[in-house]
Amino acid sequence: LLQACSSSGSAKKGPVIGVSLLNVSNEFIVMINQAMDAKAKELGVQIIVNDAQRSADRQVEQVESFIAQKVDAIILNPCEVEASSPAVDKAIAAGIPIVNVNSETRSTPTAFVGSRDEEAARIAMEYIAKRLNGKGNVTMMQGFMGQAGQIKRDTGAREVLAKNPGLKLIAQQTAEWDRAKAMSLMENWIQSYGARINAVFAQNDEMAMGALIALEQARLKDKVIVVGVDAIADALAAVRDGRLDATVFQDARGQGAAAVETAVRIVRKQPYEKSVMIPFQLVTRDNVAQFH
Amino acid sequence: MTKTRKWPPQLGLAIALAVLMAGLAAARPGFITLGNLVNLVRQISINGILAVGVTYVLLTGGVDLSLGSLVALTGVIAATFAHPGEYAVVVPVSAGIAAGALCGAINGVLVTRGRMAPFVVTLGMMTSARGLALLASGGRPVSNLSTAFTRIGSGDFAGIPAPTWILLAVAAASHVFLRNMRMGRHVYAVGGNESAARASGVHVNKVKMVCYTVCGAMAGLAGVVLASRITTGQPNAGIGYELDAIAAVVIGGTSLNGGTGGVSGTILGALLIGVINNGLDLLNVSSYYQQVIKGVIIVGAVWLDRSKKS
Amino acid sequence: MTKTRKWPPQLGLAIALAVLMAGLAAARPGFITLGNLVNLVRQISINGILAVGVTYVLLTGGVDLSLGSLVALTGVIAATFAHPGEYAVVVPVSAGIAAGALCGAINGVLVTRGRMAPFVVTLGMMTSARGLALLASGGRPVSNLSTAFTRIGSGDFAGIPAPTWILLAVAAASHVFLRNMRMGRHVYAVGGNESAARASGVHVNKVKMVCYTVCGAMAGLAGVVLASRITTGQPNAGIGYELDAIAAVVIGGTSLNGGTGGVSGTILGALLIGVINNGLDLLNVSSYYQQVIKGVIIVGAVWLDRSKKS
Amino acid sequence: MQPLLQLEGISKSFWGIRALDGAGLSVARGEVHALTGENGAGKSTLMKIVAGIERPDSGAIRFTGSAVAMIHQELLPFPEMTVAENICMGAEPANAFGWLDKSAMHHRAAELLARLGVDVMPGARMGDLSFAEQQSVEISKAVGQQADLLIMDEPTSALSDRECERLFRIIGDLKQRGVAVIYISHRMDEIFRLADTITVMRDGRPVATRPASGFDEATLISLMVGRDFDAALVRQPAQTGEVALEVRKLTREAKFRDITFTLRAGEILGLAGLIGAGRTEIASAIFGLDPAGSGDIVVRGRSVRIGSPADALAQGIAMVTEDRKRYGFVGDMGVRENVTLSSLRRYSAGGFVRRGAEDAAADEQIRALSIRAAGREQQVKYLSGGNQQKVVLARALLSDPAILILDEPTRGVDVGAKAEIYGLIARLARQGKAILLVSSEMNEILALSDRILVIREGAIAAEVTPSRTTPEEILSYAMPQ
Ligand SMILES: Nc1ncnc2c1ncn2[C@@H]1O[C@H](COP(=O)(O)OP(=O)(O)OP(=O)(O)O)[C@@H](O)[C@H]1O
Ligand SMILES: Nc1ncnc2c1ncn2[C@@H]1O[C@H](COP(=O)(O)OP(=O)(O)OP(=O)(O)O)[C@@H](O)[C@H]1O
Ligand SMILES: [Mg+2]
Ligand SMILES: [Mg+2]
Repeated sequence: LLQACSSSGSAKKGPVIGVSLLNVSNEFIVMINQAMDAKAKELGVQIIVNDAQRSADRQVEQVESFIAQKVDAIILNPCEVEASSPAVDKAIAAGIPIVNVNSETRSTPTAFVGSRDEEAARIAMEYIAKRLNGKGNVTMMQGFMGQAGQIKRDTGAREVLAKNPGLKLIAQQTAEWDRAKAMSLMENWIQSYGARINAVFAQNDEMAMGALIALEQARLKDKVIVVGVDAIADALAAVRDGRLDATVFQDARGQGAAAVETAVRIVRKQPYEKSVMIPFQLVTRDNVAQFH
Repeated sequence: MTKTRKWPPQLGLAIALAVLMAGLAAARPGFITLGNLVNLVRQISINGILAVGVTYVLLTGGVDLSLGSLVALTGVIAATFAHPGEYAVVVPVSAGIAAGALCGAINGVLVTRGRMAPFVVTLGMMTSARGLALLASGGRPVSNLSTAFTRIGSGDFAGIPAPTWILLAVAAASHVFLRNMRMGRHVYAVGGNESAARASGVHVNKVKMVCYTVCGAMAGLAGVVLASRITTGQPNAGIGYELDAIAAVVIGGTSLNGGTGGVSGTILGALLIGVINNGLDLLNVSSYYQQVIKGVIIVGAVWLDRSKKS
Repeated sequence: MTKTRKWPPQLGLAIALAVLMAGLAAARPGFITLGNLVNLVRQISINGILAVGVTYVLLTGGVDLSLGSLVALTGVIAATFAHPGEYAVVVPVSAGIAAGALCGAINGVLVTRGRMAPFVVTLGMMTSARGLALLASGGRPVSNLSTAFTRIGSGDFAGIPAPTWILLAVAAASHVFLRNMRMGRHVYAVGGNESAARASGVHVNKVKMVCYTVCGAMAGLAGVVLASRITTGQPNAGIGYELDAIAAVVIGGTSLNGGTGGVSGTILGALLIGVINNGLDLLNVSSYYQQVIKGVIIVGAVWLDRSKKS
Repeated sequence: MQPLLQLEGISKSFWGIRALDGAGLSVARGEVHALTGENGAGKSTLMKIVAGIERPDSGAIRFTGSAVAMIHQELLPFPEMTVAENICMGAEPANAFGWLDKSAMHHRAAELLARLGVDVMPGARMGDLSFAEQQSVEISKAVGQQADLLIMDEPTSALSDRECERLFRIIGDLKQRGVAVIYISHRMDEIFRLADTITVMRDGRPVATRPASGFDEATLISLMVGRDFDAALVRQPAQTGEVALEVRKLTREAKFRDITFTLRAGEILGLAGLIGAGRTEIASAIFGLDPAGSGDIVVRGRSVRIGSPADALAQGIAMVTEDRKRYGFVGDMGVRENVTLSSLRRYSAGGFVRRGAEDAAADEQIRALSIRAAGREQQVKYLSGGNQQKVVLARALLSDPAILILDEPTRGVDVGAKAEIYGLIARLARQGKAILLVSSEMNEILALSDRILVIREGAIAAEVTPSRTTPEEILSYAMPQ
C-alpha cells in the first residue's frame, strides 16, 4: 500500500522517477503502468505513480509536486496536448528530465516514447475503406469531446475519409469512451439508419464493444463492420471469436517499458533516443493470435 | 364546504413530455416505431432503477452521490461471480445487490448514528467505492460472463426488454410501498418535518436506514443489469450516473428538501431524459448542439410543470 | 439567562486538518517543506475560488452544478481574447469573468423569476454551457496565449503564487461582505428562513440574484486562472469541479439547507481536500487505495468536526 | 379625519377556497382595533394582505401612513442567527456603504428586550430559545420598527401574565404616540382591556364592528360563534385512581432540577410559571423529546427509560407540544395523514394502511374537534393557526394515551373551540386519563387543574390547590426571588 514508506526509510539506493498517468481506471493505461512497474523493478529504480484522473490541471500539480520532491526524472503520460504542456515546461525549467509517454504535448520534452493517435485512426479507417471497397456508409463514435485522443483520432479518420469520396460519414456522435453509452447510441442509430450502416468506427475499443453488442442483439452484426482502437483484452477476444472485425494494437507494455528505460538512461547519463516510436498494428482474425 | 384541490401533480410534466414526443415524431417518423419505443424503454431502465432508489433517499430530505460508484463496484462484484460454469446466475445477482445494500446501509449508519450531512457521507462513499471497484478488478474490466448472466440485460419477455421489466417491478413495488404502507408514510413524514415525525413516535433513524439501504440495493441491481447489458464488470462504469438519477427524480417533482413527490414523477423524469437523449441521437444533432439543447429542454420542461401548477 | 454558545464553529475541522498534516509530515518529511507548502496553496487555488463562489449560493439554500462547465466556457472565451499581440490582458480576464457572471445571472433569473429548483436550473446550465464551450472552441483547445495572460496562473508575488493571492483576495472580500455588510446578513436570512426574510422586508430575489451572479463570476475567474495555468482554453476542462467545490463548502460546515456557515470554513474545507490529494500523492499511495482512503478521511474529518460540537 | 387604514371589499381565495369574502375594515390613528372571530375566519389572511405578504384577488386598500409592522401568528424566526440579528433584520443599522454597525444592533436589541422585560441575551442564538422567548423577540422586533400601524396576530398566545402586562403597557405607549394597533386575539379579557374598537369576523368577512363599550362578553362570543354560548368554565374535581405517572428527582443541568411529583389516573395536574421557567423542558423530558440527564420516570408502577417520543408513546404517554410548527405537524401532509401519524399501526394490517379505516378516523376527528379544513386531504400548512392546533390535539388524542401531556393546548384556539377542548379535557380526565397540563393562561390552569405545581427557575416552588388560591398567589411563587 504505502510503497514509499518502506523504501524511504532505508537509504536511497536507485534514482527516483515520478510518473503522472492520464487515468488508471483506463485499461490501456493500467497496462502501461504494469509494464513500468516491472521495468523499474528490473532496473532497480523507484517510481512514484500519480493518477491525474484525466485532469490536465491535476497533472500540472503532480509535476509541481515531483519538482518540489526533487525526483531524478519525470515520466508524463499527458492528458492534453496543450494543457499538459506547462508540466513539461516546469520540469525542464527545474532541470529535471521529463519523458512523455504514449502521447505528445506541444512543449518538447527531453524524450518521447509512444505513437501518434492519428495513425491509429488512419489504420482503422483504411481497413474499413478496404473492406467496403471504398464505398459505403460509415458512422463514427467519438471519444469525450475536446480531449486530445478524440481530436487526434477524429483528424486521422477524416484524412482517410477525405481520400475516399465513396465513403459517406452518415452519423457521428460522442459516446464519451463509455461502453454503455456506446450501446445506447448504436441502438439509436440502428433505429435511424438500420441496415444502411455499413461500418462503425469507434475511437476506442470500449465503444466498439458497446456497438458490437448492440448490433448483435439487433441481429445486424453480419451486415456491419465494427472497428475499434487499443486492442484491450475484451476486444482481442472478440476479434479472435470473429465478432469484432478489427482493432488497432497499441503496444502498452512496450511503451511503458521503453519510457522507464529511457528515463533511467537519461538519469544515468547514458545515450538515449530522443524519440522512440512504437508503431501501431492492425489486428484482425488473421493475426490476432500473436497479440495474446 | 369547499373542494379539495386535485390537480394531478405531474400533469405539466406529462404534457411537456407528450409535446416533446409529438415534435420528435413529426420531425422523425422513425421515432414512434415499435422498435424505437422498445429501445427507449430499454435505455431508461438503468437510470430508472437508480432514480427509483434515490427517490427514497430524496424523500427523507437526504441525497446519495455514491450511486454511480456503487454501480461500478456492484457490477464488478457481480461479474466476478458470473463467469461461465462457476455459479448459478442467482449468485452474482444476489452478490451485487447485497454489496449495494451493504454500502447503502453504511451510508445510512453514518447519516443517522454519525449525524453527518448525507452529502458528505455519500461523497465519501462515492470516492471510496470507486477505489474499491478498481481494487476488486485490478483496474481492468471483468469480462467473460455466462450467457445466463448476460441475458438479464439483453433478454426480453413479451416483447419488452428484461431491464424494463425489472424497472417496472421495482417502480410498482416502490410506489405501493411509499403510498400504501405504514413505513412509506413514515418516509414522507421524516422528509416533511423530521422533528414532528420524531415527536409523533416515528423511528426516524430506522426509516432513514431503510431508505439508504434500499437505495444502495437498487444501485446494486442497476450495477448487475448494467454489467449484464455491457457483458463486463467495468470499474469505471457509472461515472455521473448519480446526477442523472437525481435529475430524473427532481424533474419528476420530488423536492430536494424531502417530503413531497414520488415514484410516478420519477418515472416521468427518467422518461423525459431518455426521450431527449434518444430523440437528439435520432435527429443526429451534432454533439455540441445536443448538449446545449438538452439543457434548455430540461429547464423548459420543468418550467412548464411549475407554471401549470400555480 | 441563556448563555451564548461560543465554540468556534470549525475548531473540529481545524484539529482534523492539523492532525492530518502532522501525520503526513511524520510519514514524509518532504511534505512540510516550503516548496511543497507553496505547491499546496497553489493547488487549492482554483477549487478554493470556486468554493468561495458557491458558498454564496449554498448559504441561500440553493446549489450550483454548473461551475465545472462554466470554468470550461469562460476559459475558452478568455483564451479566445488572449492570443499574443491582440488585446491587453485585461480584456480576456474581464471577458471570462463577465461571461461567468452572465451565466450566473441567468441561473439567478430562472431560480427567482422562474421559481424553479436550483438543482434543475443549474443542471440545465451545466449541460448547455458545456455545449457552448465546445461550440465556441470548435471542440478543440484554444491555445497560443500571450505570456501576459499565462503569467496569471504561473506567476508569483512575494513567494506566493498569483492564483493563491487571487484566492486570498476573493476569500477575504467575501468574508467581510458576508459577515459585516447588510447584504451579507440578508444572504444568511434568505437561507435561514426565506419567508421570514421576505416578511422582514429583505429583497429575497435581489439577494439570490446577487449570489448566483457572484458565483458565476467566481467561476469565470477560476476559468481564467485555469486557462492561464494550463496555457489553453480547454472545452472539456473542469469536469466534476462543481462537486469538489461544493464538497469543500459542506465539509467546511456550511449547510446545504442554507443559513449557516461561511467562507472561513470553506477555506478549511478546500485545504483539507488539497492536503489529502497532495499528501496521498506524496506518499505514493496507489491510486486505487488513494480513492478509498480519501473517502474515509473526508468522512472522518467531518465526523470529528461534528462530534466536537455536540 | 381620514382613517389610517381603509379596506374595502377584499376577497381572497386559495385554489377555490374562499378565505376572504369582501372584507372591509377601517382603522384610525392611535386606535387599538381588536379583531376576533372563529378559527379560519380569515383574520390572519386579511392582515397578511395589509402587510403586503399576500395579494388580494380583489378589493381596495388605502393606507395613509408610512409603514406597517406585523407580529405573525406563526413565528418567523431566523433560528441560526442571534437575537439581535433577528430583531434588526431588514432594518439593520449600517453606514452608507452597507457596513453594519454591530454594537448599535446589540444595543437596540437589548433596549427593546428590556422594554418588554424579557430576560434574553441579544447574543443568544434564536434557535436555542423556547417558543415563548422567540415570541417575545418577535414582538420586540415589530415594536422597534417605528411603524404607524402595528399588527399583532395573537402575540400573547404563549406569554404568561407578567409578559402580557408589559406588552399591554407598551401598546398603551404606542397609542399615545399615535400608532394604530390591530390586535388579534381569542382572549376576551385582553380584548376588553385593550380595544377601542372591536371587529368580529366570520366566514371571511366582518360581521360586526363597534366601539368596545358596545359589546359585552356574551354578545361578542355569540357573534363569533354564531349562536348563544356559555363560555363559563366549571369543572367538578374528578375521582382519581391509581398513580399513573411518577417523576422522581428529574434533573437536567441548567434547565430544571429535582422535579418530583405524582400524577394519578383521572387527575389533571397543572404546571404554572413564567416563561422560561422550564415547564416545557420538564414536559419534553418526560415525553422523551429531550431526555433528562438524571432522575426516574415511573409509569404505572414500573420504572421506565424514555429515550424518545416513540418510547413514550409505547408507554401510553402522548404530548401536545407548545411549538406546533416545529414538533406538531408535517405541513406538506394532509389532515388525515397528520391525525393518524402516531397511531397508524391501528389503521394498518400487515404493514399496509387501511385507507377506509383511516379516512373514517380522520373524518371523526375533524368532526369532533370541528377542524375547519377543505376536507381531510387539505395540507395542514394551509390551515389557519387554530385549526392546526386542533390537528395536533387530534393526533395526540387518537393515540389513546393513558397519560396526556398538554403544553399550551389551546394556543390560538377560538373561544368556541376552546370551550369544547376544555370539555374534552375534563371528559378525558373523567374517563381515567392522567393529564399534565402546562399553560400560561391563568384562567385555564385554574379552571381545569386539580392541583397546580408552580415552577420557578427550574424547580418546584410550591404546590397549590385551585380552589384555595388566587392568581396573585401563584404569581408570587412564580416570580424569581
Ligand atoms: N396559503 C393558504 N393556502 C390555502 N388556504 C389558506 C392559506 N392561508 C389561509 N388559508 C385558508 O384561509 C382560511 C382563513 O385562514 P386564516 O389563517 O386567515 O384564519 P384566522 O382567522 O387567522 O384563524 P385562526 O384564528 O385560527 O388563526 C382558512 O380556511 C385557511 O385554511
Ligand atoms: N430547544 C431549546 N434549546 C435550548 N434551550 C432551550 C430550548 N428550549 C428552551 N430552552 C431554554 O430552556 C429554558 C426553559 O424553557 P421552557 O420552554 O422549558 O420554559 P417554560 O417554563 O415552558 O416556559 P415557556 O414554555 O412559556 O417558554 C429557557 O431558558 C429556554 O431558553
Ligand atoms: Mg390566524
Ligand atoms: Mg412552555
